[in-house]
This record gives sequence, C-alpha cells and structure tokens, in this order.
Amino acid sequence: MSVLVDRDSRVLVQGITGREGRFHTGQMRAFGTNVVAGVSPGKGGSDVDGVPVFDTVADAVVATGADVSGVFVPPAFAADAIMESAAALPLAVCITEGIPVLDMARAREFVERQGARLLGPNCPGLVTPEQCKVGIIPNHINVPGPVGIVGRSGTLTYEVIQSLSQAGMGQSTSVGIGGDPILGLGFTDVLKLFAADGETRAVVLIGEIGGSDEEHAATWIRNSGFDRPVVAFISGRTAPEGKRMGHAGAIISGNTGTAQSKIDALQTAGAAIADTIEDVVRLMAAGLERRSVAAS
Amino acid sequence: MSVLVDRDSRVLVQGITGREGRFHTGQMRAFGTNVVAGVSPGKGGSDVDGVPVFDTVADAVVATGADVSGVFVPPAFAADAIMESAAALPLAVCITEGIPVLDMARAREFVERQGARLLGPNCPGLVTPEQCKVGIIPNHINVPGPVGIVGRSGTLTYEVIQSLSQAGMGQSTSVGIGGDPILGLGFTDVLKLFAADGETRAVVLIGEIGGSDEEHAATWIRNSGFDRPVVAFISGRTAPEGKRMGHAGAIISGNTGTAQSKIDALQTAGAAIADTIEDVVRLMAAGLERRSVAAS
Amino acid sequence: MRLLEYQAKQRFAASGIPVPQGRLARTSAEAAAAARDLGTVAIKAQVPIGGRGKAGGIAVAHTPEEAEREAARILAMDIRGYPVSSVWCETGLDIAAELYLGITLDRDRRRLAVIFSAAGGMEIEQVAADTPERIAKLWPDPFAGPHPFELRRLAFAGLAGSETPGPHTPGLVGQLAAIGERLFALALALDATTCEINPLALTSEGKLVAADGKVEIDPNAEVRQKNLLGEIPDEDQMAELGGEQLEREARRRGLTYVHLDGEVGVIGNGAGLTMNTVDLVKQQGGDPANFLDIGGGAGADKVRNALEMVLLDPKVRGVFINVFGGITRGDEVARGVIAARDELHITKPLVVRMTGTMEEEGRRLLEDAGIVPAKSPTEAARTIVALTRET
Amino acid sequence: MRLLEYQAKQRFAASGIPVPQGRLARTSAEAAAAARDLGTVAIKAQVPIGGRGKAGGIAVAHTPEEAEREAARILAMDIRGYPVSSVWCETGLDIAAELYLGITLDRDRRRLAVIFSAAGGMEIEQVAADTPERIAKLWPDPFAGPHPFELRRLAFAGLAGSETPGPHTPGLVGQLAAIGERLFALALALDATTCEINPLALTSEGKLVAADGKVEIDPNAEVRQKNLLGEIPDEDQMAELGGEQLEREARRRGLTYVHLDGEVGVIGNGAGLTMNTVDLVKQQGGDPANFLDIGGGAGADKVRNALEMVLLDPKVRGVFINVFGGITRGDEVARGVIAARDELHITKPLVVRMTGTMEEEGRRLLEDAGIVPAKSPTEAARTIVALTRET
Repeated sequence: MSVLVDRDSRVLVQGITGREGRFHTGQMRAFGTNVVAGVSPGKGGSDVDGVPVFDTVADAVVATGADVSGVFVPPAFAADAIMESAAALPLAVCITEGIPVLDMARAREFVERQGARLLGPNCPGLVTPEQCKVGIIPNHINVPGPVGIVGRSGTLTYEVIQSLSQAGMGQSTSVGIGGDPILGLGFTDVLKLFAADGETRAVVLIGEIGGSDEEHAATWIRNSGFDRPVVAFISGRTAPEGKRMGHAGAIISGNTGTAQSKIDALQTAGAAIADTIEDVVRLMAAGLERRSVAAS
Repeated sequence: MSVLVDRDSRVLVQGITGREGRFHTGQMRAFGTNVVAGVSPGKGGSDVDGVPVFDTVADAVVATGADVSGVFVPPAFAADAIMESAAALPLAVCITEGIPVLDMARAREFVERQGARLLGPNCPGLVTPEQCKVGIIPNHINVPGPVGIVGRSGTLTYEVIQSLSQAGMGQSTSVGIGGDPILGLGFTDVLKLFAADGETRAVVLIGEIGGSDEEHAATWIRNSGFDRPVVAFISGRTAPEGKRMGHAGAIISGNTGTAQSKIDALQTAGAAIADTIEDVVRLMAAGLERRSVAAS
Repeated sequence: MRLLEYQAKQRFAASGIPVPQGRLARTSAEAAAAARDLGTVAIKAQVPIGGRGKAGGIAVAHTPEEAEREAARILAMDIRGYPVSSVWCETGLDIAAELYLGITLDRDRRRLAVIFSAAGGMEIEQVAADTPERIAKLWPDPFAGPHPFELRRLAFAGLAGSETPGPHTPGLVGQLAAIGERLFALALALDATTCEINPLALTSEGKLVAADGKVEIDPNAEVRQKNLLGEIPDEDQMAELGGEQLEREARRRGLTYVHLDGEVGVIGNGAGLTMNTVDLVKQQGGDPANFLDIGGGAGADKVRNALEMVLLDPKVRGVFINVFGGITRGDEVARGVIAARDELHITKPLVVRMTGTMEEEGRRLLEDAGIVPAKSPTEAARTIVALTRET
Repeated sequence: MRLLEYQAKQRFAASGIPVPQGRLARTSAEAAAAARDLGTVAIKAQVPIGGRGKAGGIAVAHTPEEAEREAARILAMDIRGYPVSSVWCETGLDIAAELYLGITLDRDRRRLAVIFSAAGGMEIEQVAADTPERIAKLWPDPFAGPHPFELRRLAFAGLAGSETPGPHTPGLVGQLAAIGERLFALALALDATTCEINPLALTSEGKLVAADGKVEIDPNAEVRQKNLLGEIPDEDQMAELGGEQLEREARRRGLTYVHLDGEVGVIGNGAGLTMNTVDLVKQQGGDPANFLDIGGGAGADKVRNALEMVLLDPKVRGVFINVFGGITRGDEVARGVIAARDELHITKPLVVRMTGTMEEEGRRLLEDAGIVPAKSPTEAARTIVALTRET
C-alpha cells in the first residue's frame, strides 16, 4: 500500500519540453513511472522521447486518462499551470521554486475550490518505491517498506530516505511537502493519509523553523490518537532568528515557528525527537521493533 | 403553507434609516411582518420606530435571529449589502433598482458560494398573505389561497394579484423575481419551491420579453412532470425589438427572448396562455376547477 | 451608452491591445493633415451604429487631397439618423486573417462570456448559426477573471480545425491570451456589457491588431463611469442609444422612452406594466405613441417631466397614465399629474389609472383637481382610445 | 526587499491613502529648503529598519536653520549598520489618536490577513499579546479581495470597546473601509507580504493619515516588481535585507546568504539541508561562518559564485559543501567547485559531500581533480571542523 501515487498512477508532465521537465521525465520513466503525457502550449501533436505532448492539460487528460501532474514550469507561469492542472485532474505536484507567494495564495484557493490536491510548490515531489515517482527525488535511494516519510526540506528528506534504506528500513511513500510559505498538502494532511494506509507502520516527520505546520501536526497527532511511532527531526536549531516582518507578522504568528516550539509540541504529542540523521535511523528502528512486538 | 417566508420569518431591513427603508418598514409591519432589526452602518444602537438598528448584518443576526433581509440600499452600495446579507443569513430580498450589472454578477456568485438565496434585485419582493411580506408589494391586495404567483414585472404582478383576489382566488405566496439581467432566484427556482409546497394548487407565471428564463421554466415544467395548472402571461408582445447588443449578444442569446418564443415554449409545456389580465383570471378559475374535479 | 469606434480604440490602446495608428478629424482639413502624417488612410464615419460601410461611411484615401474630399463627403452624411460629426483617419493593415474576440453579458450564465473564433469578420453571426463548433466560449469567474490557462484553452478551441491561422501559428495563442486578459480587465473597468473586437486582424507579420471596436457601457453604471472616465463627459461627442430626436430629448431628461409613432401617449411605472399598457392600447384598437417607464419610486417631478416629454410629440392626442404603486406612491403621482396639467396648460385628454401604495390619497387629489381616475386598466385603455379617436 | 518609509508613502499617496506632505532631502541644504516650503517639519532618517527614533534618527525642526543642522547630523549617522543617505522632511500632524492597520501573509490561513486595532502605535505587539480582543482580523478571499462589508465589520470590531475613537466617531468607519480597500489593492499590486500603517493617525479634524509606512516585497516577485515599478531600480536607493556588508554583496550576487560570524563556510542546496549542515558543524564543535543555500537546480556558475562569496569573508578557514542532488546535478556542482578552486586559486580546505542525481559523474569529476568527496554528512562535518582547527 501507499499514499497518493502507486503503480496505477498515470502521470502527466507540465513543461515537458523545458530543460528540467525533459530531464526528470527521463528519470521518472527510468524509475518505472507511467508517464502518459506531456503538456507544452503550442507544441501539441509532437512528442518528447516518445511521450505525446498536448497543448492543454484538459486535452491530455481526455486523450490519456492522466490523473497526476508533475509541474516543471518556470515560476512566473507555475501558479497558472497548477490551476490548469487542478481544473482537470485530482493531484498536482509542483516542483517549481520561486513562485510569487500571492500567486500561490490564489492558486491554493483555486485548488481547494476544485476539490483537487496540490503537493508543493518548491517541493521534491513524492515516491512510492518500485511503483511511482513524481518529482525529483533521486531514484536509487528508495526501497519499499513500512515507513512513511513526510518532510519540508527536499534534500534533508533525501538524507533520511537514504539513511533508512541503507539501514534496511524501506518506505511506503516518501512525501516532500516543500518549504514555501503557502503550500498545498501540509504535514497534517499527509499524516491523515498515512493513518488511512494500513501498510504504513511508522512515520518520520522532517520539519524546520518557520511557520507552525509542525505544531499543528503535533496537535493532530495528540487529538486523533494516531497510534503509530513518529520520529521527528527539526532542522535549523542553531540558525539565527529570521528577519522580523514588522508588527503584522508578529501579531499573526505569535510565538510559534522556532525550532524549540516545534520540538516541544511534537514531544508532547509523543513523537521521538531525533537530533541527527543517525538518530532518526536509531529511533525508527526502535519504533518499528516496539510496534512489531506490540502487534505479535 | 407557503414558500420562502411565513409567519415565523424574522425580517431585517438593510438601509432602514433611508427614506424607502423607513417607509416600507412601516408598511411591512402594518402588514404583520415580524421586523426584528434594521442595519445602518454607523447607526448601531439607535432604533427606527422601535426597531433596533445595528451596524452590521452579522451583529443583527446574532442579536435577533433574523433570517430574511430586505435590502433597501442605494444602487452603488446594494451589491455589497446583498453579500453582507448572504454571509450571515439564508435569504436576501433586494428591492433596489439600478445596480450596475457587473456588481450583480459578483454578488450573485458570492450568494451561490455561501449557499444562500437571493430574490431580486429590482424586484418587488414577496408576500405570503396574512403571514409575512418582505418588499414593496401593496398590502391590501393580498388574500390567502391556493395560487402561487411568480412574476418578473413588479407592477404587472400587482395587477394579477389584485385581479385574482377580487375574483376570490387567493395566493399561497406571490414572488416578484425582478427584471434585471442578472437575478437571484429565477422562474424555475420558484416553480420548484411551489412544486414542493402542497398547498399551492396552481401557478401564474408573469413573464416579459428579453432573456430566456421563461423558456427554461417551460423546459423544466415539461421535463419535471409538474402536474399543477400553469397560467402564463407574457407582456411586451407589441413592443418593438430591443436594441441589438452587437454580434456578441446575438451569438450568446440566439433566437430566444421574443414574446413569441416564450409563448410557444410555455404552450408546448402545457401552460394556458393569457392575453390579458382578465384572461389570467378566467383561465385560473378554469384551472382550479379542473384540478378540484380531478382531486375529488 | 455606446462608445464610438475611436473612443473604444483609445481605450484598447491604453490597455495594451494593439490598434492601428489613427487620428480624429472633425473637419476635412484635419483629415487632410492626418493623411499627410499617416500616408494612405481609411476615413471612417464615427457613428454609434453598425452598417456605416454599406451606407458609404468608409473610404480609403491615398493622398491628402483625396482624404480632404472624402472626409468632406462623409462629414456631410447622416447615417440612419446620426449626423456624422467626426471621422477617424487610420493607417491600413496588411491583413492575413480576420479573427473574432468579444465579451458580452450572458444572462443565462449570469456572467460575462468571452467568445473567440478564428472565423471573424462581418459573417460571424452566420458562423455561429451554421458551424457553432467554430465558436469557442468561456465564462470566467467574476471575481478572478479569466485565468491564462483558460484563455489558452479558449484560443486552442477556437483555432481547432482552422487552417490559416492554425492553432500552432507561432506566437498566436500567446497574443490571444494576452489580449483576452486585457479586454476582460477593460470590460470590468468600464462596466461594459459588450466589448468586442471584430475583426481582430492577424497581419501578414503575425501580429494581432484590433481593426474595429464596439463597447457598450451598462446604463446602471454610467454615473460612476462618468466620474471615473472624466474625458467622456461631452454629450455630443458621446454615443447615444436610439436615433430619433425625441429619444435623444428623453435621454437628456433621464427618461426611459421608446418612440412608437402612434397617437396615444403611454406612461407606466415598471417595464412590464408599461409594456402591458402599450399592449392594452393596441388591444383596444388604439395606436401607442410611445413607451415611457417612470420606473420605481418616481416623485412628482419625474411624473411632470414624463408628461411634458410625451406631449413634445406633436402626434400625441391624449395620454394614458397607468400606475400600480409599490415603491411608487399614488399621492406623488397625482401631484405630478396635476402640476403638469396646470403649469403646462394641458388640454389634451388624460386618463389616469392608479392603484396600490397611497392609492386613496392619490385618487382624492385627482378627484379634487377634476381628473377622474379610471377603475381598471382595461377600462382606462378603452377610455383613452375613445377620447383620442374623437379629437 | 523593504521599501523605505518615503517610498511606501509615495505609493500610499498614489493609491489614494492620505499621507502628510513631505519632501526627500539628500543634503542638509535640501532639508533647509524643504523646511522653508513646509514650515515646521519632522526630519526622519530613511533606513530600512525599525528603532531609528530611539537611535536619534528623527528630529523636529521649527526653522530652516534647525532643519539644516538636524539633517546634517542625521545624514552623518549610521543606524544599526545602515548609513543614512537621505532624510524625509514631513509636516507635523495634530494627532488625536493612533490606530493600527496592517496587511501581512498568514501562513496558516494561506492568505493575506488584514489586521486593525484602535490601539495603534509602538506598543501594538503588546496589545496583541495582552488584549487580543482589541485586535480585529480579516482574511479576504484572494481573488475577490476584501468586500466593503467585511472591512466595515473589521473596523467596527477593532473599535468595539474603544472610547476615543469609538465605533460611531463620524466618518471614521467609512475612511477605514476605503483605506483598507486601497491598502489591500496596493499589497496585491506590489506583491507585498507586509503592508503596514502604524500609526494610522486620526487627526483632531477627524481625518485618517498614514503617519508611517512599512512595505516588504515578496523576494520571489522582485523581478516582476522591478519591471512593473520602473522607478525603484536604483539599488543604493532601495531598501535591502540585512545590515552587514557581506550580506549586501551576497544580495548583489543573487545568493541566499546569512552571516554567522564563525570559521567554517557552509554551502548547501535547499534551506533544510543547509540549516542541518550548519547544525552538523556545530554538533562537531565547529563554528559556522555562514548559511549559503544555492537552492534547487544550481549550475556550475552558481556554485562557483557561492564559493567565491563564502571566501570573501576573511574569517573563513575552510568550506563544507553539502549537496544532495534532486533537481541539482552532481556533475554541475563538481564542475563549479573545480572551476572555482582553479580560477580563484583556493588553498583553504574544501570538503565536498555529494550524493543524489548524477552523483557518480560528480564524484568522478571531483576525484579526477584531486578533491576527495566525503562519504556521509556527519563524516564531512567532522573532517571540515578538524581541518579548520588545524589551519
């Protein structure tokens, strides 16, 4: 089992004729992802390494039944691409970094009204090992297994995947939610998906300073009675405080957002707190052990 | 029985301190309507002839439980007043004439998203005889009975109410939907409400040239198997054709909108077509007779 | 309110929609000067109605002398009741294809619709009737406006099946999406219920240019548009609805008046009731002179103004005033009728049918003033038709 | 990017938000001239940080001579690392009350929030902490913006319980709704993540005036804002993030750099990984010199630029480059590191940890160039800390 994508996912790539789009289409196909279509306005009717290209997402969905889109479109056009995707299919995964935040506020609202889902932007995407990858997570580090991973930082998520895989702990699905101020799926959304997935036996949550999504996830874990081991790793503990955004920012965000507030909240919710990647591996091994003892 | 308003309706008046708002609040109360509150920004805490005034609709709803609003606000501010109402209570009745049409396109969308209802704008409102009146339909012409009335033209609707009342045929509810290009409830919406009201035994539909709401209502009558007698009266048959709105208007509206297309559609749907108000009375008497014979 | 072609094009240009270079001329000398600067020009009559080409209101001039001659000829014309007071002198375009892009209010969808077709030009309505698949439509969210992806989809849909230009004509869809976005923003900014570019010319260099422009402003928004737009205050420079002199005068007076060319003047409150009053006069064998709707909540002044207006028409032999008061009050109407009769010394028959809000007060005032109110609208119609026959 | 006070106020004024009359002066003579025209003025240092008042960066001058003297004094200042290059000379206000109106990005709600309080001024954060009921908030639909009724509700809520001004101070709620609508539109037009008026002064005549202004532009939107705004291209006139010279230089180079004042240079890809790299260096007993995130998809040029930047800091004794390739490719990173070392003649120790996309190609390039890649991030951290201790 897995969350969001699996071997039946039919993936479309928006921006397939761009440098990144083309390269990572190749990587995704090498991984085994079923890339059924690409979209590049004005290039409909052509193909990229055998993948048919369409002018619009709507056309591509009608022709190929695509149900997930990977968005590799430059920042100025990416919010529009996300909306185009959300108007036509249920899950958009946006890799693009640098999208203006007010564009994202609108795109996010649009996605919600459509009843669609968005992962990202500025995220590495997601992988269900041996089944489907959408995004840019390196291919060779993923091994199937019982651990669900959800992280804000892309590269730090890679570290955790790799370390767990090397230690023999495979993943159900690894999800990078991205680090932008305005995101689609957040920690809590992904935890809920893991909670509904019988095969995900434990979860790693990789957070960082800023925002309060980790705090909200901690509250959800506590209130929902989520019963699987959670290992949490928060980066940025020695980083200096970010620039203040004037009074307005302080009024809105209050005291949340520091590494300590996140660690405290997650600890209170029963998560094991890792100080290093090595800790993540150790704590997860212990968690899985405990859980299999409990289950036997 | 009745539709939309009855003796339990708690009515609020937006613009209660204006000339029309104040006068018609008096008329509504004389009718027996339970006017529980008025709204006039900046005049919260005062009262109009004993009706408490609030600064915002939200405040008024919290304090008084108002569930219908009559909007008597000048055209430049009326769309905003409709939205304020729709954000806080389920039914707004907008009397105001002359609201810019693109303001209404937005207000209409907002009302729909809120899951609220709007009657009007530029409409006379509605009356459930001896129970509740919201709007400006003259008080003394309304008599309770089995006929549901729905009309676009306010004054023509008054004519029909008065003539039916004088002929001894009372009304369940009389609803004026208004004549503006962009409206809240249309003919079909009100017909559906009448269909769900056991006490409404026959319906008068008062249409006029322009738009295609009468044609849509005819289609609905035919397709839904609406089984009660419908008498239709369409005004503007001798009026000259309206000004053309360029190619764009012709492309959008095609051949609908003439009195003849409306009469044809309603006749095909089984409605009796009245040429004069006297005809309406005669045909309705016949319809009610037939129906009571069928019921006995 | 309809903008003249040149006013529409000035707005297009300010919004970033390409238009041909042009100059307004109110005299033939100004047209000659424009031709000296611009070279070969089309001279186009500025009137707020279509069909001016067929009427001879457009000419091409290759020299300043020719421009002067043609402008003089056109400025002397009267096109379907509109005297031509200015011409627009515009450089020609090398047109490869004529497209269509328009925005209009769609009552059924309760939104503005954006319409696009690769088959533009004067036959567009025929295209819509015969091959509706060549017409692409979009109904944008009224708060968000059209998203770029929606405009691209509209463009690809309207170009599908077209050969020249086809959906992959380089740069075409991008230009269409940009122009569509700007035209929609302009329609919102102007409170336009119609905002149309036909033809939207594709030049042989592959550029889209608005070769004509039609903009109608929502009458309910004219007050705020006059405030916002400052530069369209001049009534004689403004486009007007309707061609007849009486309708212009009614407009000046702020009245909703349609001339019908009969003998019975008709005044009602509310469009439906007034239309029905016209119908009633016809049914009784009379010939309505006009449709005049005083709307909701009219006071005595408006009623007086309306009566005066109706009687400006020399063919009118009597007036039928039909009022069912809701927001309009009987006493106010009565006061207006009495004031008008007395101050304007009206001797032609007046039949007043009045009921509804403040009905009793109104009837009493009329009776006191010697005007007998009619009992029913049908009776009133019968009476006025009889009285106007007699005279 | 933060606008200076006067830039924010110019935008406010252009949007119809009242501001005091003022004039920018870059010299004391210009300040004297401004005082001659405007009378008594406040002379305010234009620096992109708060606390300038406490630092002595604001003075009131009653005469041109006083203005000249005070301007000369302030223009010679350096406020928390920012040399003062201009002062804003502004007429005083007769202030009856200080209100607060701000717009900021709310990550949790994923929208802009509008915040209003009758209790404005420097203590607003304390008010928010102690009496949150005095702070009213609104999260407008990102497509529709705030509706007037929502702004009125916000205003009445923020004024509830306040005595002076109270909710029924004549004209106050209307002014607040208008200013709120304009400020929101301005935030959208500027891509601002913060757009704040504090204090929003209520004058003794009952008019609201923006007595200060703070506007932060979304860094992701700077490109399009520079295009749109034309008039803010001048870097030295522009407000900048961070006070240190190195951070300015990094900004000039387009790099995300935070100065940390230690000895180990840190370069990573992705904010999370880079923060973790900083954490790792600390955990190994080292002292990070900086945080430099090359972001996603950096090519060889960006890596070279980053290395050069880190080494501009004379305290840096060695650099730890930590790259986990996703969209970033190992071969590109390797090429950048090698080019930088060769062309800049770097002799300080470099430890490169590289894995992920094109990892093998990258490792091979590094090894061929004589740079040994580290096996794990922890090992790499241990190595760089050891190497920088030795030197």
